[in-house]
Amino acid sequence: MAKHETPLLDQLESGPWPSFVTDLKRQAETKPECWDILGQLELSYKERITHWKHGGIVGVFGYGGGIVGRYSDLPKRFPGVEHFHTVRVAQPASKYYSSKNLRQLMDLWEKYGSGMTNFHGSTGDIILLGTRTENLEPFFWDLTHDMGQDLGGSGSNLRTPANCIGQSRCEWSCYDTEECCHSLTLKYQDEIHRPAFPYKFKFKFSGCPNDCVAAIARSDIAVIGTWRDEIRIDQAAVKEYIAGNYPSNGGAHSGRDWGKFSIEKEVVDLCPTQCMWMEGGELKIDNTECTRCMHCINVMPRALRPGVDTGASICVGAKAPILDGAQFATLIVPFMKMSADNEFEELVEFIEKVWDWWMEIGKNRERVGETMQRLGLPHFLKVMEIEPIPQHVKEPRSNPYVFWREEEVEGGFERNVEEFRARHAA
Amino acid sequence: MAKHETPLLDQLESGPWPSFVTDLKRQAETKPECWDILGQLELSYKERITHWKHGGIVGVFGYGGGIVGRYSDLPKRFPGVEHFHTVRVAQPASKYYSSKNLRQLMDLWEKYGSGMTNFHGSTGDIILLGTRTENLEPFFWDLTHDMGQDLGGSGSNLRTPANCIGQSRCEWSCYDTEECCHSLTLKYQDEIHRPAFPYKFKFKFSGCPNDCVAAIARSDIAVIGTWRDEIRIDQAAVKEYIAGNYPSNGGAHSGRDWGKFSIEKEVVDLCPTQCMWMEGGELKIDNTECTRCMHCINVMPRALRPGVDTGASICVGAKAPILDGAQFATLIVPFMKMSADNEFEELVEFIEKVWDWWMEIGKNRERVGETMQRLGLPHFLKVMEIEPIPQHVKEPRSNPYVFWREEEVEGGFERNVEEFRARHAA
Amino acid sequence: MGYNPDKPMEGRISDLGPPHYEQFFPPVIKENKGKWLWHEITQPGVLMHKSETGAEVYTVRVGGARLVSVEFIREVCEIADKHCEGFLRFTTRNNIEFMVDAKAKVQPLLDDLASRGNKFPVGGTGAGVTNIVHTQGWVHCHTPATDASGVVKAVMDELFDYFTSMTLPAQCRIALACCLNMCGAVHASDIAILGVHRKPPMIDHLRITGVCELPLAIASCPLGAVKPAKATVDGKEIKTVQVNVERCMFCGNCYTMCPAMPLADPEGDGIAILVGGKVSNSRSMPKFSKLVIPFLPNTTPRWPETVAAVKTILEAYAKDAKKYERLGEWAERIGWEKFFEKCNIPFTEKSIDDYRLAYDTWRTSTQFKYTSHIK
Amino acid sequence: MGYNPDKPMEGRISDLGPPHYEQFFPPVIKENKGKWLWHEITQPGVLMHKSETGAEVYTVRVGGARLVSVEFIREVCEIADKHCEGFLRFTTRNNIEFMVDAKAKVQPLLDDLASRGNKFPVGGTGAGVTNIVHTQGWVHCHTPATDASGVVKAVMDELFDYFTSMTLPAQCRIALACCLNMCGAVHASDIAILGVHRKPPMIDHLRITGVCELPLAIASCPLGAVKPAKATVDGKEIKTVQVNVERCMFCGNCYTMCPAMPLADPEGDGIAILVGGKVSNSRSMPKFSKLVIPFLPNTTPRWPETVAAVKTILEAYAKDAKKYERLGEWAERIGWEKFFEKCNIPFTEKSIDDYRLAYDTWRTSTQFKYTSHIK
Ligand code: SRM
Ligand code: SRM
Ligand code: SRM
Ligand code: SRM
Ligand code: SF4
Ligand code: SF4
Ligand code: SF4
Ligand code: SF4
Ligand code: SF4
Ligand code: SF4
Ligand code: SF4
Ligand code: SF4
Repeated sequence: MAKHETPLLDQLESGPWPSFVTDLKRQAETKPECWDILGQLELSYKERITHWKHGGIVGVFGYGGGIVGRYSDLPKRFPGVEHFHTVRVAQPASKYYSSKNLRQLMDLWEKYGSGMTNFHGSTGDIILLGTRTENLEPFFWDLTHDMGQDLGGSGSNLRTPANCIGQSRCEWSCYDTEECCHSLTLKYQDEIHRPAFPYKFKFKFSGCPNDCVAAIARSDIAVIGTWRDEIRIDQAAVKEYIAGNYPSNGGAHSGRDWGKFSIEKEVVDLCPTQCMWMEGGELKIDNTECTRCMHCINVMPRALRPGVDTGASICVGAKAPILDGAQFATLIVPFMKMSADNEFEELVEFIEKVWDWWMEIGKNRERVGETMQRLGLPHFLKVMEIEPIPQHVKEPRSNPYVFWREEEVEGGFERNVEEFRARHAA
Repeated sequence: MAKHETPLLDQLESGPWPSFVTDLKRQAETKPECWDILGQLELSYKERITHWKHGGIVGVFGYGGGIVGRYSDLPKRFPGVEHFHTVRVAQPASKYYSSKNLRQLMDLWEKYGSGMTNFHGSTGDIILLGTRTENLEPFFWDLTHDMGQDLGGSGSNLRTPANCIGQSRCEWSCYDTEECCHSLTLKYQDEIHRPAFPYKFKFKFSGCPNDCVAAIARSDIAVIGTWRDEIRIDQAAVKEYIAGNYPSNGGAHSGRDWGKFSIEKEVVDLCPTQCMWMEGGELKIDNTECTRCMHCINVMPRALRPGVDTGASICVGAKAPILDGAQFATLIVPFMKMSADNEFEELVEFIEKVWDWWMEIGKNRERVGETMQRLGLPHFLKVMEIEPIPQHVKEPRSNPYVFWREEEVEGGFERNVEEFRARHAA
Repeated sequence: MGYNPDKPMEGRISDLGPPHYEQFFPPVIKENKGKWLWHEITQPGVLMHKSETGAEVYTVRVGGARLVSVEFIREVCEIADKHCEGFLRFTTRNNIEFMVDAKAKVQPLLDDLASRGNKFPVGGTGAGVTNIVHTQGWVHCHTPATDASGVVKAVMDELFDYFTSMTLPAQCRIALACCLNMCGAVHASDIAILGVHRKPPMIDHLRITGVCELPLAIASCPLGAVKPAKATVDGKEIKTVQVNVERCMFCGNCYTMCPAMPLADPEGDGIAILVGGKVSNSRSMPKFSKLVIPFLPNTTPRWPETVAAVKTILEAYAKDAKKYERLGEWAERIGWEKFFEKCNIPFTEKSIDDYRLAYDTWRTSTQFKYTSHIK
Repeated sequence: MGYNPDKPMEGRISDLGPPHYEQFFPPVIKENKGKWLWHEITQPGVLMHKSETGAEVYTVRVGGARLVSVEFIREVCEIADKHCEGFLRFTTRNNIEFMVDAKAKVQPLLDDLASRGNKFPVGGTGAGVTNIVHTQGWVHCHTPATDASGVVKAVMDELFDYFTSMTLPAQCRIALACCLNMCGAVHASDIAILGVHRKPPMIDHLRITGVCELPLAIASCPLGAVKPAKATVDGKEIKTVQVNVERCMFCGNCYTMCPAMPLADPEGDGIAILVGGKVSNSRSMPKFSKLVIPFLPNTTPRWPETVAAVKTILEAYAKDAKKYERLGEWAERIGWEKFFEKCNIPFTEKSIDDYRLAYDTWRTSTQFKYTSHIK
């Protein structure tokens, strides 16, 4: 039976999209504290304001992250959510699960938590939503001992890395995003659990420039698959597309009649570098001009495939707008080979070099992209011992305000003004 | 006979391009002070450094501009250029001259000056290069009394306005740039001659978006012709172009064999808005999508012409890079009717509104474009009583950092924290 | 056994990391990893991937609330057990994917899903609207300017047909963040729903001493609007801060640093709409979302103004854009002045940047289109 | 009469402004103003404009030094008298235009011009190189980092064939400014030659007291590199300034405000090359020039390094660009990485922006082309 009236929330039970209100109510039948979630939320709907207090530091011994403290600002009225901490459980790469594993986790959460979850949090963790301080250690004990699982990140540390589905179910993945994400996540458990950074730090791994995990928008280091040889073309399949036997874009547009497929209009003309053309019924690509944007491959997945000399582009510094405006990650290493055989050695070296610098020089609550902005891209490249190349920029600078170092200028900076005046009367 | 050896400058006498050195030497025959120009310049070539002193304030009574003071830093060695002030003489609109007028001016300059000139200075003035302080008043007397001419601007004032040739010899001019430039120059003589601004201020007038006087790059107020009806099409002439009977781009490309003219490739495909197409042998334009970039008109001057409901776009705030980087002028009034009949009333009102604001609020040595940047475009529009429209920007803001004024927000900014705490425990 | 509070460190295990992904692969995935050749969306919500071994995997994508219960996950497990050998996955946008290794197994799965009411809508593939990536809102966070799950529910109810079909010019990615921290990729979404505050923080002088490090609070403000100040509390002068409300743009960063500076307010808070962002490098480079509607009120429980705005934009785009054109690519092609006109959105000064890199967005050209904005 | 120094204000005339333009119109211009229908470049340097009255005006464009003598202008007047009813004009880029009202009058004019040695080169129209817009340099200014007229002469000697022909993909506008003040439109030119200093200002403590207002000098520095300081002059402590050389980017603005801070230097000064700017709104919006070569020395008298750099860029462009494509449009189409490769210009960190709006120029995408830069 309903513990609180929820006339406003009840209106969210209708409509075709699944209703979290209905789900909460069902859960409330076995977990009565869910009534207080509903009750407090109903009040927020009425008053149009949150009823959660500001933060609160809670956690498990030895970890500085993985739990976000939360308390109701009306604990008397909603005792079920007086404490309402979230637990971030590190998700497996690509978020595959067995029902066995999930059931076990759900049993734990039924025991120790509110019974509500997020599948998944925006960073990628499994979010277990709402528990009391005294439940944290017991839950953590069971999670580690019974399930062999662990918390994810929060605070000024490495956040739980995430990846696109990659080679496990995508034909375009230029490296093994799962293995890379998993092995680095294991390697950096200490960085994930014990805050030692100026601020948060995120890795995300996409298998190709389509970037299905939005790495370039959301990660301090984005590893995005690419290749450096030629797009593979199956000319027979090209003909099938032209004939209309294969659906364009893998059928992604089949809900509407867009007219007959035109390879000219839909592929050649939309290539951003204009490096494709038809010749004798065959599709030609000048791969030296291609920027591997994926468009043509996306449109004709049965005819075109990324090359075979694959690896990744490494981009650095994405973040949300706080403070100076959002940043996408900037291309720093255009191409890096990615191999599990050498444990992603080159990437590891790169990451640690970034950290060494940022940990030394980054200000409190300064994302690495902001540190880069503060000190300038040339400075960052120098620190990274990377030669500046035009690929680092969209365009060269348009102001003439170049810094020269003293050793670059013949004769240095020291001059004698009296000598000068001897030759130039004031 | 040469007063100084000039072995370095002599090397600039060869080659097909006219030599200023040869010219200077010829002038030196009748104006010996030119030897000192050559001599000092030769020394600069040898030492790779200028030999002019920093500035120096000189002028004619009652004017605060029009003359730039200059002294040699080796006056003993080059007495002919000990004083070497330049005089800026306001040029006539479009820089047409009669030989009579020019000769008279040259006679004056032979009498009072070095005999060297610039036709013209970068702003547009006639630059008379090099004279002594004591010559300034006599020269100015003769200039005004004998020639009825006047100095241009320098210093923190309105600079001599300039215009493209406009309707006097160009088929595309959407308003009378000469009349507009001339009449505003006369109207603002006081502003040109007596510094009362925070910094320099420039007007330039181009008849169409080709902007042959580079107004958008160089003027605090750029007035650039445009139209708001339809591009006039002569379909017969279109056919002539297609047939190859008229040269593309008015013959501008005739030095090279670019192959047969293709209206598709050279016009339709290059239209930045893609608003042109061929239909039944006729060229069609969707004028509502056209941004009047001029490309198609440039390529087919005999077939296409600007519309007949013409006027100008008013852009504000261009400047060179000192201090914060260069600025192009920003579109503020997309379309303004321009008419000599009402003495460009609307433009005059606009200009004076800008000045009123900038003179009040601009910092010392702050160009109006910089003031706009400092206070923000929304602020500037408000001051100008111009409704913000999407045409003012290339794109909407991508950060969420919106300023709201108290009166815009229901209930205002004042709140009672105790009341808040009563509802939300801390 | 279990946790022993008296000996908290005894037998403690830590730093295990996530379980190895491979143990959760359905067999057909395990066998064909790295061998996939091509894919096809056989119907909305159903993908088929073909391997070079000849194997096929059919994926059925199911949308839903991200805020889900233990009971719900158990039901998901039940479906996976019944149809998918006990495996499933979640996408990067919080959809569930059930995979089967033969075409014949698809329909029974679909039928089963359909039989469970509206809990398991199939769709979210191709040129349509997929799940809205979103955040906590009033369900968990302390800084939201709006709710998350409720707004998402209201919007998805209205856009439901776009979830279950593929009729748009391209994929349209909608995201919601409940405050300017923008947890998620709101800053790079085709359509972004963003919770915004509009009142400057209050200062709770009574608490500030205990809970804030004043220098951090002062330093937190990107516009230097937070200044040191003094106040009298219980007759004693204390050090505190004050806010220059003229310079505040309501980012909430001071509140993040200092709990004694709350800024949420029923009237002040609401939603801004940003559009035209994208993440992929396909055709054009990644783009930021741009602010086109500065404020819509928090009209609970169904946010009709927000729902209508999103729908209007989506439909103007659907009608006008070319095949493959993302929303931002469309707006740039037609020009933003036409975007406002076609979407019937009033243009306000709030859409004109006046923050740090503002000049770059000013129109420094005579190129523009005539629209109804020009009188 | 004339000026009487004893009574300077007597009979003084002022504020006359420029003479009215119309009195200087050649008759055919006067009669056809506002009636022109179309034009054609009949040969390099010769334009024909056709009026709706049927009238034609032929314009012969002549290049040359902008730094010209009284004698030279008199010669120009002589030509105008002989062929053009005593009228002529100058273009916005310092070319001279002689106009005649009939085709038959063109050749005699051309012949006359040709007969005068190299003083009156005809050209500068259409898809070629026209006159270089430039500034004072060592001939008149106090802040230059290079000469103007000499560099221009050297470059134009080398590019002469491009002045007298129309073989480029589009017009190519070259400009020179002798310091960062950029008098002219160097910041928006296809190819810009820019004088740059590379040594921080010296401080002339001996003079600073008399000639500088210290607060203005300090405020003038955009990077706050100028700081108050003390020095001892003739045993007396005076107030002066010092420069933090680490933060100086050699803009010279402090010297503009304070003559006691000279920065010119034979080794320090030289030339930077910027490319890809444009002013017109044709096809693309106006574009700023971009810095591609940070420094070339002042090798007087003919600046061979600068001449070679300009020519190499121009010829790479001429070879590779499409018809109508301005240099900057070409570079953007092929990508800047290809620009550096095709022009054989070594890329340096100096081309990477680290000033105020720098972030906007970083490449935030995986889209790039492989060039020799990638090892
Ligand atoms: C739970 C989660 C939202 C969700 O509903 O999914 C979340 C929730 C919070 N985020 Fe976040 N962020 C979450 C993913 C993100 C992301 C997305 C991502 O990681 O891919 C971003 C944008 C990317 C980025 O990092 O820039 C993000 C950008 C922020 C920011 C702004 C950071 C910036 O540099 O601009 C803050 C503000 C801060 O750190 O003070 C923030 C702060 C917060 C805090 C801790 C609130 C605060 O002011 O301290 C939120 C706690 C909410 C709560 O009580 O539940 N959160 N946050 C996400 C983490 C779940 C997970 O672990 O999977
Ligand atoms: C003579 C002329 C160059 C030329 O050879 O043609 C010139 C010469 C000087 N300019 Fe200029 N400027 C000249 C046109 C320009 C232009 C072009 C224009 O007006 O279209 C510009 C760029 C447009 C603009 O205004 O931004 C220009 C931007 C500057 C600046 C940078 C202003 C800025 O806001 O960034 C300065 C520095 C200053 O004002 O302190 C400057 C300063 C100077 C000074 C006064 C030097 C100084 O530091 O005080 C130069 C005096 C040189 C001398 O002794 O002969 N000059 N100056 C041009 C004026 C001739 C004329 O009246 O026709
Ligand atoms: C399952 C998933 C990866 C995962 O690890 O979970 C995935 C899977 C696929 N993506 Fe994606 N993408 C997934 C999130 C994304 C994201 C990230 C996001 O939206 O937050 C992006 C970037 C979005 C953006 O640009 O703003 C993304 C941009 C693409 C693109 C680029 C489209 C474009 O034109 O910009 C393609 C190619 C295409 O669709 O033509 C693509 C193509 C694909 C393909 C066809 C790849 C393949 O061959 O298997 C997959 C099926 C597409 C479909 O659903 O129509 N995927 N894809 C994600 C499904 C999310 C969902 O539940 O809806
Ligand atoms: C005479 C002059 C105006 C004046 O008042 O003096 C002029 C005259 C013409 N311009 Fe211009 N332009 C003149 C400076 C400019 C400038 C300013 C500058 O260079 O400093 C520009 C902007 C340059 C830029 O964009 O960087 C300019 C951009 C154009 C364009 C746009 C070309 C483009 O594709 O971007 C055209 C159209 C065309 O050429 O197709 C044009 C076209 C024309 C036409 C064809 C107009 C006409 O119908 O008569 C004239 C002959 C062009 C020719 O020479 O080939 N004019 N023109 C100027 C001659 C300068 C010179 O001596 O060389
Ligand atoms: S990012 Fe590329 S490899 Fe990864 S799932 Fe998307 S399309 Fe496939
Ligand atoms: S991947 Fe992109 S750039 Fe390369 S050929 Fe295909 S469409 Fe063109
Ligand atoms: S700006 Fe336009 S009107 Fe003026 S001369 Fe150039 S092309 Fe003609
Ligand atoms: S003026 Fe420009 S935008 Fe308009 S139709 Fe012609 S080419 Fe297209
Ligand atoms: S977006 Fe803001 S309010 Fe929403 S979860 Fe993130 S931090 Fe909290
Ligand atoms: S909300 Fe943001 S802008 Fe306003 S005072 Fe706080 S930190 Fe400063
Ligand atoms: S560019 Fe610099 S050095 Fe050259 S004239 Fe202008 S102010 Fe003088
Ligand atoms: S040259 Fe420019 S940057 Fe250097 S000290 Fe002077 S004003 Fe500052």
